[in-house]
Amino acid sequence: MSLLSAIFLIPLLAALVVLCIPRNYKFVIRLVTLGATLASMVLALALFAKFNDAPVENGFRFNYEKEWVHVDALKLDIGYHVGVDGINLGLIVMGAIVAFAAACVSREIKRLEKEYYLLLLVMTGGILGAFASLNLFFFYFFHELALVPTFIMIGVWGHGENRNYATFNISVYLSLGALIALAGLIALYLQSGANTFDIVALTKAVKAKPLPLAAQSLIFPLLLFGFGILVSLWPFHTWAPLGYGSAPTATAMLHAGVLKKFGLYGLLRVGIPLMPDGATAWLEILAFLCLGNIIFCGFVAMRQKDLNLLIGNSSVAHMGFIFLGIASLTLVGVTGAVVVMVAHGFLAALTFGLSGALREQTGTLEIEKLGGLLRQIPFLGAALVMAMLAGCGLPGFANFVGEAMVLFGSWRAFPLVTTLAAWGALIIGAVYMLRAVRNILHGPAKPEWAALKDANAWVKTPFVLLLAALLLLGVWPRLLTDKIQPSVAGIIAMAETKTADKATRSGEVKKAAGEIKHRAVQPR
Amino acid sequence: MNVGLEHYLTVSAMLFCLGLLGVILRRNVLVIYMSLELMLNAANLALVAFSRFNENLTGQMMVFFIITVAAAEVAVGLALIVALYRKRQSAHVEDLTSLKL
Amino acid sequence: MEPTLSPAGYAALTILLLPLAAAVIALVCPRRDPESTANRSIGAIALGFVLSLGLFAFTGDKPQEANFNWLSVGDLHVAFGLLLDPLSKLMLLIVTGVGLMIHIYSRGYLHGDRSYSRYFASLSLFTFSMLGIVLANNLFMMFVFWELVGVSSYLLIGFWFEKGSAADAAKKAFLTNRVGDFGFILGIILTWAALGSVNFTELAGSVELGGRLADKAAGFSVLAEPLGKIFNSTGWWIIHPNVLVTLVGLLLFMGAMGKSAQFPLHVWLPDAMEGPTPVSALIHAATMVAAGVFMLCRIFFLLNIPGSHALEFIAWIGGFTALLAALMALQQNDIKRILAYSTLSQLGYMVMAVGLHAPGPAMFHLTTHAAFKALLFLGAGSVIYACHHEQDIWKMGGLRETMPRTWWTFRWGTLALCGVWPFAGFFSKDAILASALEHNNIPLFVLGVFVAGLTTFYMSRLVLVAFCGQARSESAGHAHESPGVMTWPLVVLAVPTLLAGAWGIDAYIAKALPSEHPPHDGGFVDNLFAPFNHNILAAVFGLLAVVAGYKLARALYANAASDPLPGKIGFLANLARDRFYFDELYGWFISVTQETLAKVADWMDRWIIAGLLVRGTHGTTELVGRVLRLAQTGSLQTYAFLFAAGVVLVLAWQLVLNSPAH
Amino acid sequence: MNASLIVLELAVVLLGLVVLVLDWFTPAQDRRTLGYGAALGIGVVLLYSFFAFDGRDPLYAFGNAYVLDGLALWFKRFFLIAALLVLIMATEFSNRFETGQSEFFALTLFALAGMMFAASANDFMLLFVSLELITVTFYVLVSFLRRRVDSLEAGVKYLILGALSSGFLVYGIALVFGAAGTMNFNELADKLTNNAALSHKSLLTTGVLLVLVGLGFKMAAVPFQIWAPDVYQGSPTPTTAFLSVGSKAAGVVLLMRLLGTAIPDLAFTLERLLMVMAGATIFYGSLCAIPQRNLKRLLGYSSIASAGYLLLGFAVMNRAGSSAILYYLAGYLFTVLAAFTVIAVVVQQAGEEDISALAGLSQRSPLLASSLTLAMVSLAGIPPLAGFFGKFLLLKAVIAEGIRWHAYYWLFAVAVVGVLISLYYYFNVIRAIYWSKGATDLTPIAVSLPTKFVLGVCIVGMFWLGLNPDGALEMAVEAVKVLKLAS
Amino acid sequence: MTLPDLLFYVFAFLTLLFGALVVANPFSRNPVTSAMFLVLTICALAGLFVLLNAFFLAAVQILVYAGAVMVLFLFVIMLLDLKEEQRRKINLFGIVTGTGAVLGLGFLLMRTIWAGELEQAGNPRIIGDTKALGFELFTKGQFLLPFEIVSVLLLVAMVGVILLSKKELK
Repeated sequence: MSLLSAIFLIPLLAALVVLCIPRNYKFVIRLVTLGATLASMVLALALFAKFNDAPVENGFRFNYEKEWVHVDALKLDIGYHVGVDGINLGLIVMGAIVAFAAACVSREIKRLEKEYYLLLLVMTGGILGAFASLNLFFFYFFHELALVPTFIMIGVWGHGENRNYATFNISVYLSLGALIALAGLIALYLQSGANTFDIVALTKAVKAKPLPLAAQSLIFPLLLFGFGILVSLWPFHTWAPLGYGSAPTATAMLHAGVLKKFGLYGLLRVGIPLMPDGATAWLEILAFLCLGNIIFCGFVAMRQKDLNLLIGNSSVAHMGFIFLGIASLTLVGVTGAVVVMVAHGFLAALTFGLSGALREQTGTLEIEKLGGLLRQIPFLGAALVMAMLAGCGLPGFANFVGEAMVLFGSWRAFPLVTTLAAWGALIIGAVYMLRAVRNILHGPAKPEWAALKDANAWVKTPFVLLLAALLLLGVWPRLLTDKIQPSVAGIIAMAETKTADKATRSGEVKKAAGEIKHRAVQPR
Repeated sequence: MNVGLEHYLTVSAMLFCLGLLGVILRRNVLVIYMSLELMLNAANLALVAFSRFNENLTGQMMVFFIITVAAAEVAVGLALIVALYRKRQSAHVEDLTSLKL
Repeated sequence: MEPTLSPAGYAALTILLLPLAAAVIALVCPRRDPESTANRSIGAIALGFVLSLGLFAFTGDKPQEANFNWLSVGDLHVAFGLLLDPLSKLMLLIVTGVGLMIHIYSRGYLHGDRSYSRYFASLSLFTFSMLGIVLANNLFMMFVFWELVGVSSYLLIGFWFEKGSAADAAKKAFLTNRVGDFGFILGIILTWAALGSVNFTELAGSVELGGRLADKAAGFSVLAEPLGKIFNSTGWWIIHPNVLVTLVGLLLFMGAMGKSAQFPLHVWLPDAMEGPTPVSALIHAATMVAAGVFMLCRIFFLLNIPGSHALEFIAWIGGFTALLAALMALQQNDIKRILAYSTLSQLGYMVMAVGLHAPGPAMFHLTTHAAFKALLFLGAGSVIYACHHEQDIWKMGGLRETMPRTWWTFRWGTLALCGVWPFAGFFSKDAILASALEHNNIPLFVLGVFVAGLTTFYMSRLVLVAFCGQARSESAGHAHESPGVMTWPLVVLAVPTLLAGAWGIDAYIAKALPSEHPPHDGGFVDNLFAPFNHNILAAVFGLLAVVAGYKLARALYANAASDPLPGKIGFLANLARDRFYFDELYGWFISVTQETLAKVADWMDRWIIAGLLVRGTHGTTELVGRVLRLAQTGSLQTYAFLFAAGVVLVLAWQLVLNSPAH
Repeated sequence: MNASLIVLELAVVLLGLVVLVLDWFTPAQDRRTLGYGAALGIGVVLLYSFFAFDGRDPLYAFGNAYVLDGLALWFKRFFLIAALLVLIMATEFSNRFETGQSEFFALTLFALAGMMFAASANDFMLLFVSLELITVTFYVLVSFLRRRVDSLEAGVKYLILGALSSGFLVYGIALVFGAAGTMNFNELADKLTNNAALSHKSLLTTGVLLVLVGLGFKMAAVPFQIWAPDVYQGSPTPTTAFLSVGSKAAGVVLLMRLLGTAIPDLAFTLERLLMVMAGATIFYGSLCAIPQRNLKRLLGYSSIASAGYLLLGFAVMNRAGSSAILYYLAGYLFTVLAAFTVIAVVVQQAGEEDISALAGLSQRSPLLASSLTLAMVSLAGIPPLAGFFGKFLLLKAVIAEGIRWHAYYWLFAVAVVGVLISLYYYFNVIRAIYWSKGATDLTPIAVSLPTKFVLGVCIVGMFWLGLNPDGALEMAVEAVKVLKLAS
Repeated sequence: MTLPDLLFYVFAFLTLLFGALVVANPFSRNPVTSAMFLVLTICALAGLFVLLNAFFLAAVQILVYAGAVMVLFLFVIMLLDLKEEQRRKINLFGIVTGTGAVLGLGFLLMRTIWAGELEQAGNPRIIGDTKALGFELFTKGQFLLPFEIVSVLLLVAMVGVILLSKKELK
């Protein structure tokens, strides 16, 4: 078993272990979970450390391949293949850290602990597996594996009156996205002619013979909107604030922080490099849709009365920058987008973790009811202030680096959009973040919160970890960017090799359309 | 006009339709069941006619089986209806609507 | 590119990182020992001051750079880079020097506050950020520290966050600054996109080489083409290169507008006085607000590209701000607010100077202003401290008797601010007025002179009301001199207030900033009279304005028990007192634009997207389900009918509709 | 004649007779052993099937009316496994039958024999007779709880509608016979190949369609689905389980034979019809299930939806689609049996079939709770369980056809919508299990060893098919080799 | 018109008439009447069978159907003591749609039958008598298996009937 496989198999195996522990041994269950996530975090960090020295094979390191399903008669070939390059490395490390943090904050769960930790571990394993997979089938498989625990966790351990609706909403919405994406992936499998789900093989096949234009223009939107729904692309975003608002803390952390990046990762890894022609037309639309995220959801966040809904909307807004970076299709922009993915992972986990810690004590997240808390809970308060500042793009935190790169990178392609995005980043974001700080932490202390206790060392651990990661990457972004850049450069190089100029393109489209018509009437 | 296969089939089809009409319109389970027998008989007629005009005894063999199966089915069916009648004191389909939606 | 650091580079790095270290230590182990936190902060800045002095004294005027590769992706290369040239060295000296005094002063002023160590941690963080702006060798880095300055200012203004007004003021300051930063970052992006670099030296080089920015083709390719792509692929949207370079200048200037509180982003500065007074002295008088002017001087070559009209705009904005703020200061009663408006007004002067192609005088005024305004604020703080946190000048009075050291130093500061020869302020303000004349910009000259008169008027009002006459309240009556830890910084700052004007600072600045006329560097005594030799008109008008302002103020306020002005010019006085209703105007504007947009967006999100589309789909689906299952009536007859109908449908579909054979 | 080929069916019938006979000598309290014995016997037959036949070459018997090939063997094993598990479930359930426990086992065995014959049917006569054996047996099995009106009502409904569909089936067979002059599938196929005019005969088409009606009824495909919810709800739970797995699969295998063996040259004309039926079935099943609160009825609708997914495989009518059908069915077997086993236990405990009966199940019995959860997750088509890979294969087959004809993309879209809607109600069940605010009765439920065995087998099956599909898929591909299909 | 043709019309008319009376008798809604007309229908059908040379089946039809099955029906009717069906509210909508569906089916069937694609041998050469059928049944394997299966089916029916109608045991 390779190091990479171990990172996500450990949580999955730990889930089996938890299954076998009697439910009364809550402490042991918790210990196993913490141990497994810690181990996978340590391994992920080791992976990060060893990354530069590992041999490269087809652009990926830590490759591990194994045949899984191979049926010649059906031309079905699905193999297990994991590997990392600069793009998913950061996501895996971030995912592992967030998973550990999520396990730490799960103390709040007081009911059906066994099931909860089981699902948490499955979710962790699924998330990390999805990012590690270089086979589209497993890529999807692991994502779904992580998605379902999300739904169940929200449904069973969630908060709030809207929980039921939120659960259904998020389940149906995300499954819709996943299925649309699946359609795209299968179509890709079939159209590539390579009959493989393996990303490396697909890339090679496409490099040798680009996908037909008709196929590209059909598959790319499927992937774009399928993945887009998973990432809460405006206007398919309403599941996110609602779902996160109702989710148990750890779930919100893991989903908003890590799992949500799956769609972006897929778009970047599969959609754009393999279908450059299909992408061209859509990327401009994407650039405008991302304004919906940044500006529209930013405004919506301003009006929220519940902290979690505010954070949820801001998380949606942040996705806009990643979309913008991807849409720009420049080295700077896309690299920036990847940085934002990682940074937002830490940030979302941090904010949801903090709001969870707050709710655990106050029992409410209604902003109006809170106020003047900073004096009572200096650590949590300070961490929240830092998180909010990071959220509005303050330098020193990783988010700034990524967002700035996105803005720099996208300027040439979309000046107007970039301008508005900068407005959203610098001002709209700041308005609601600072308002929240003002109304929750600042102001006169209220007597009802006099008894609040600040975090002890155990509670602090996850937050310190996440903050440290944000600061480290904010201060030393090359840790990531130097690794990301070569991989992104490869993707952009592929994205820029468009098949043909317009004249031959339209000819080919017509021909393709004719072929389809011809085949449709033909009986077998 | 010489009587041919078409004519037999027409009778069979009409009988089939009559049976179906009975199934749809009648409300007494027993009568519905009788209408079903009409449908089976229509099929039998068609089979026999085909058998005769295709010069192939297979069709008649089929009828033979159909009659047997129908007899068995009727036995079970009637037992069932009797059992239900004992519970419900009715053989009316309109009284059979506790399972719905 | 791994840097090879010269000793000077090491020194600069040390200066920069010392306060950061102090802040981080304070953050990591907060409550253990507040006193040592303060000592660490003071030690850090003191060491920084010493090193700055060393740099100032012992390194040559040749610019030195050190670059650490911080971020390098594609064609975006951002270094963590330090630039040591006369400009930054002077600023180092100002920041660490004034900062040191204020740090020391703070020990006394905040003694006993429960968040003592948080205060010093934030102060150190601020010092670090400010030094970062000063030392940055590229626009990106400058922006990074620019933002950090903003946030440390946010933390310090909101230091007493339990006071609602302080928390609000902090938020307002940060957000207003953010508006400026919005333009700033766009300007940076535009510059980078046009010139391919963010490094000052490289930028200056490429501008000098004929400037791709001014190049017509480049101008088109940078802006017109992408914009055209959005609006119309035929490219009817054409931007003239002059418009482009002006745009770059104005966007960058927006950053300065925010930080230096220029109209129309001036509203945050008076509110920022909610912070502790030493903070007002350091941040909102001497350093942070000066950052805008410093930045304009740093990138002067970008504003001055042929074809750009940015400078004209900048000059008028500066002049207008100077006038507006001076008028507002006339009717303020809060001692800190008067000083705040005066700061605004003086910043207006500096910005106007930059706009008049005179960055040298602007920096000069920045330097002298840093000293005397810090002195004034600290003096005000001393007064406030003595009067038990009373800030209304009409409740003071007679303090010249009880607080002699404060009174003397405050008076010196006032004289310098009003521009009385031979105090420092006279020289720097004169240089600005002279540049206005030399640029033949008579309106701005007149405006400058008028504002000088106003300045004297409101400062005299302040001094006459607060220090002279009788004590008007109990707390003022019981006031006594502040402790030495607070008064000694006043005394130290009084020295440059008197001497900085003729010290030759302008000459030193000229080494970094090309000046239109050669600076005077003929020794101290020569310098003392240089303004009169150079442009006697400016000097004389300036002094006349001072005299006029003082006379008027004395006539009105000597021994006045309340302000007579509202009675005389009622409406105008109210207008000035209420700051021309800018806050109200902005409040209204924000509520009709931003809040309305937010409401609309929220409404759409809630009712159209989440409601109509999502819930609608959900509801429709369920409804269809409920309707469909009505088919399951439970009645055998229905079932038989549906079954038969199904058969008919299937047969009809296949035999009639879908039958190729027939 | 090669009569020894029917040894498996013969064994099953004999087993049934033995059970009936032994019933006389067995005291009432020991009759459960008969059930286990029968299950054991089936197990032996199942094992024997692996030793006796490999199904590589088709073997014919009884004048080519009976065929033993890969497909038949696959389905026989499928039915054997299903019956094995159902029998154990029924034995656990049998204290609900006042009388006739052993008869229930025997009838199950006879139905099993009918299904096994159906798997081998190679002419319409055998098709009809075996189907009737299944149907008539099920009339009795459905109404087995004759004290309960529901059971009887379900029985009568199944009886009338079943007989109605038999009527159509028979009439269809008559027309096919009339058009082609033969009842044998192979001969029919040959005639179709040799005689182009025959394939244009509307007589044949009508006949085929009417046969399709009969088979569609078995599968519960729209528009012949109407009986399913009522009958599922009213029947004893083991019957429902067997009905939803065995009876449906019998329809599937016969439809496969019909399209793949009897009329391969004509089948493509049914493409659109099957597509529409598939889409409509998925929609109907999914949509109607949304407001459903009765567990068994819910599974009835879910079973309709599943029929729709199976029809997807028929609509594409190629090897990928057919092997996907088999794979999906295999997963469906374990999934549905797990669900019904749990429901049987829960309903027995709670005395009601409302979804609220599940409240507190997570505390009362974690095994039952997790089994039902896994079943729902698998039904919803979520990895790593069997349902996911099955649906994946089906959907993949559909998309692959989309390249040929874009209408398949729309079919895929319909399927996706169906999957989405189904999530809604499957998760409703899961929620009821775990979020049990209203749960009052929290006494633990003792799960007997045989039930544990059934659940264990089902869970292992679900995971095995989901995680290691290679072998099972190979088997499915081998099985459909005998069908004349596009590759 | 030959005699067989005439007989065809007679029997066909009788079949349909009696069939119609089974389904809808304007004079009586008593199930017994329906049952009696069903017997008559079956007999008329047997006549058609004879015309088609299916002598054995004609006999079976009368023996098994009219003799056994219908007796069973009558027996049950008597057993249940079914009164004349009360006239309940007539569901006009149901009648119209139901009749419509049936007419639709009839139309489609007729369309198929009269599409003119039937192949028919002119002179009947096969005789469906006992010997012929017996020969078929016991010599051709394809009928043997269904025959055996039907025996199982009959067993099932037996068991089922006993189960469903035996007295409830305590």
